[in-house]
Amino acid sequence: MALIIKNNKISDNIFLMTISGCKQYGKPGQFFMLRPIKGNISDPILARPISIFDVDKEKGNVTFLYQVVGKGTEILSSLKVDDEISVIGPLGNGFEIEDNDITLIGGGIGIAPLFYLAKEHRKMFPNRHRTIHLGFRDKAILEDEYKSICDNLVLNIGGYVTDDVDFDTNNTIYVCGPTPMMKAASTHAKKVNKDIYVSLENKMACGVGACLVCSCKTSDGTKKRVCKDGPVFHASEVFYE
Amino acid sequence: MALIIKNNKISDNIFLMTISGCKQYGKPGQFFMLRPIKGNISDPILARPISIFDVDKEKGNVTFLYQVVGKGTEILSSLKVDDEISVIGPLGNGFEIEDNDITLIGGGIGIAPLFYLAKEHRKMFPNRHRTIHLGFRDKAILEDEYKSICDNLVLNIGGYVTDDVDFDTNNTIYVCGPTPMMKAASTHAKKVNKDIYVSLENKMACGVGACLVCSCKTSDGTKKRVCKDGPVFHASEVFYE
Amino acid sequence: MSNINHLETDLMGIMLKNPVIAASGTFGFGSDYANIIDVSRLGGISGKGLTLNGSKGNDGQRVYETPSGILNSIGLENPGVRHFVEHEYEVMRRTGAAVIANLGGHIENDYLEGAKLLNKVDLDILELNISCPNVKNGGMSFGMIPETAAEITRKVKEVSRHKLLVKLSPNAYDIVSVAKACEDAGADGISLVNTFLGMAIDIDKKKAVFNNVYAGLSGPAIMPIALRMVHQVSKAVSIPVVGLGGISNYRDAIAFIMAGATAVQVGTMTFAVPETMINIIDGLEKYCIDNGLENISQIRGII
Amino acid sequence: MSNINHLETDLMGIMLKNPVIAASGTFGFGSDYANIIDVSRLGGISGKGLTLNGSKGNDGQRVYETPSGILNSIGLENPGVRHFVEHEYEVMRRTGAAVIANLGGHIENDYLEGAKLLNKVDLDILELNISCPNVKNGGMSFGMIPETAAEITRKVKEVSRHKLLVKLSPNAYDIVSVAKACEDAGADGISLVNTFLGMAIDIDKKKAVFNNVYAGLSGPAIMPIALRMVHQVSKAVSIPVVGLGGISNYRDAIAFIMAGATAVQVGTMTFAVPETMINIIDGLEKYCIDNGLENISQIRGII
Repeated sequence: MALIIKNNKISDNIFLMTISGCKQYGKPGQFFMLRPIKGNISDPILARPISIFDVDKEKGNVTFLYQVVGKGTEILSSLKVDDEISVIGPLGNGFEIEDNDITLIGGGIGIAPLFYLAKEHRKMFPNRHRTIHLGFRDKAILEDEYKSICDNLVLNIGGYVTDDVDFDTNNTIYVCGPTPMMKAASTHAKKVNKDIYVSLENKMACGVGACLVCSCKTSDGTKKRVCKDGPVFHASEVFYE
Repeated sequence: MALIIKNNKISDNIFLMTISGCKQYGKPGQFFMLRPIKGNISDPILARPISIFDVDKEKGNVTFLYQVVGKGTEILSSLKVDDEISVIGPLGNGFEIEDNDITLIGGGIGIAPLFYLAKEHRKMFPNRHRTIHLGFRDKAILEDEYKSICDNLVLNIGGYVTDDVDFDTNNTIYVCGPTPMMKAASTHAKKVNKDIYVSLENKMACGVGACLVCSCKTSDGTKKRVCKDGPVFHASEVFYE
Repeated sequence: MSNINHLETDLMGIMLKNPVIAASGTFGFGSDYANIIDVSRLGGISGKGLTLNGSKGNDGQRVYETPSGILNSIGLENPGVRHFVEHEYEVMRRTGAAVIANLGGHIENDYLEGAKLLNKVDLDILELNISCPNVKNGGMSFGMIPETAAEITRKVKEVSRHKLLVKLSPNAYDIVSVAKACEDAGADGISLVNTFLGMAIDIDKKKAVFNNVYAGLSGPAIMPIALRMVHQVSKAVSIPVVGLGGISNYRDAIAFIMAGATAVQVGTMTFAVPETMINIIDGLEKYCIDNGLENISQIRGII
Repeated sequence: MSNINHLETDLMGIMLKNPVIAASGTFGFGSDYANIIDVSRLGGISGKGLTLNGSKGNDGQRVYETPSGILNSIGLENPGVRHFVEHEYEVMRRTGAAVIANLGGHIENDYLEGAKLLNKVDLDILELNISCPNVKNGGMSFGMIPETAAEITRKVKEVSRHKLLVKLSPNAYDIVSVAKACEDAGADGISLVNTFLGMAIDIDKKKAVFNNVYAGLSGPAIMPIALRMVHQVSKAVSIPVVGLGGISNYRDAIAFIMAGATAVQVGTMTFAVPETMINIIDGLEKYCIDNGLENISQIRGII
């Protein structure tokens, strides 16, 4: 059980929730399964996989940026300060944080894990350069926050964020967003013989690798579990044919 | 939809909840169906019949005294000020308020409707006398509140509250409590050829008379709906064989 | 925004103002909810299940909540067909919704006498409840197998002057075969599903919650199974199908219509949220407008 | 407070430290939850359903939430029996819980070859999934009717050296007849229920949610039906019955035991609350102490 410290709407359907009481905080790219209701209630039944937006190790807090898309996240958004919440995690593999200049590409709610990634990268490799591309359909969120931890921020509203990116670079590239956006990024990268990191999203039930609900096809024809083998993959593993 | 104004624990598992926004307030002995969860969630599915404890017509508030006994009332008790709650009512027939001295007998959470009854009786017939007997298993609740609106209060902790009552009286007698207690009261009353009012409790689904879940046997062999034909009956109707 | 064009529904030749019907056993004879919602807006009302001579119903506990559902064991408490004909029919007719009488029985003769008595009133539809235990057949319900389902359907159809909607039990060994047999026996339409046979145990009292041990499960819990059965039956028969089973909102109703239902019935969720059917009607109307449909029937059976 | 006496359970001659088993398909081969809960406390683990040569499972969406339940369409994604024998068996054995291999198939030969391969490892129990579509029988599952269920049970029993627990489908026309047929064919025990055939429609996309259209419903939603079936089957057979279907807490587990189950399996709720089985074991232990039971089996079948 964790405790809600903060749960604020920051834009239409977008919320920032901070919780305390997680035994482990996790690393960038990992996620928690959050269950918005008590144990003896079963509608909706499953916990929701929500990726880590930020961690404050001093205060012992983990923050999530999430979008209300259905019944579960709607209830999540109705939770108030001091409410209890059931959490499982941190789960998944998380990002490899490389000693290199990096380019981050986020689309919509997919920007969430990139904040913690940029922050940790800056802490580990302060002299490296961080460029971030944020794409939104209608309006930007948290622009200042992302600007504060990156050296360069490029915003794209209503267009294709991947069009703004030069994939022919030595930078390490990390992408998180809607599947079509990640596929587009992978196609661009493949053309210049570059591999990139993508963080996949899929429906999940258990979140720990047991149920095989979130299996995805890989390029060699085998299946991988987004929750346990991922959610971070090389694009060459999951998007190249 | 109504709005929670207050929802406080006043004893183990006993809560006082005040709501505003009811279109009608109802009269003593009537009840509301309160649904603790939003329309698109279905566990638990049904609304809970809760009798009116008090009405403040000036403020437009209705107050309920309720006990947490299961999943539904547990969620009810977790609601906070300004939360919305779905209500149906007022429902049921309510008490006949007679121009007579009255004796009220309440057991456990069954004391709830007697508060509003005594208050309205005092307002309508200020010169009449009101005696109230309250029975509890372990400890009394709201003793001062009941004392403030009755001329005489008799408390019984751990015993049989009906043993304290003289049924051979011209007073009008109203009883609400566990079924065995109401049956005992009816037996006492019948011995002295007196009829009394009892307010029945039964599981309900619709609360409006449609589903026949709460049907009870009557003395003439027919069935009556506790929700619509009751919950207040003459003991002679439902407990005399 | 007028309902007339978008939602008007031809159900077995009966015109409903919309395809949303109160399910039998959840709406009395239409008057109980009159103070709570605008009953005149409903497409139809299937009244409390009738038996020839009426019944006091079951003793003991009659309802038990389960996750997203309820078990009920009312036992067909009802005032009998004659009382309905003499007193309740007029009340139902005045609601303005289509009048559906729901008839059950435990022996064949009760069905037939009941159906004949119901010829005295101008019902829109007679709904036949074939989930009742058949006394002659060891208590197995008429609807469990095609043979008994077809026989009672054929015989009632012979004596009734009304459109006949046969309501199937999901406990049937093979509900598709039962549906086909009823169609062949002359049913004008099929409604499904009735409640699922379930059970609850009071572990503290160490006994079954219900005197009859088993009881009927309804509510959103079983909607995925009901939807599958409606889909299967709609593909298998040519007569109209009325879908029900846990419908909570207009999206559920649309799912049933896409699965092949001509109309839907709403039951358990009315208990929880009395406005459910009104919200569904409004939602269907808006859906038609938003999706440029002239009539809701355009999405019928598209899955 | 020791579990040894109160919860120790003899299931077909196999001693379980308690009657709480992870249901097949919800717990991998036991290692996935090892970081989350103390897997060694479980009475048993039924591993991910195996097929002879393995399978990549179904394409498209694999899970859909319904009120108090989930529909799943994994399609038996699994690494195959040989891989299990060579790699996963040892992992499962090291958990300390009883090892149950779950075997499915689409043709008889796959079951038999699979069962023979599984003779190479010291399983505690072989659980036979007879809910798979039978290719030779138009896709109707082996478990739909007594004849095919009995035949596959008898043939697997002939080639297997393990205790055989046959897992029934609730979609069977008559689950009691299927149970009796499996008992007669040599099953050492019966587990029930597998998932209920259900359906979901994406009304925005105007198509079924799942590529296979229908999918399996599990979770608390269906518990009342599962409990009724366990009660019926327990009364009808003499071999042990393992009950499952939406169990969420120790009270649910006790209901199944009172209905006749020797042990219970827990599946869907583990996804929601991974501690569910641990809480159930603790709850059963406390129940025995509070109620003065020497062993939980004293309440078995008392309803």
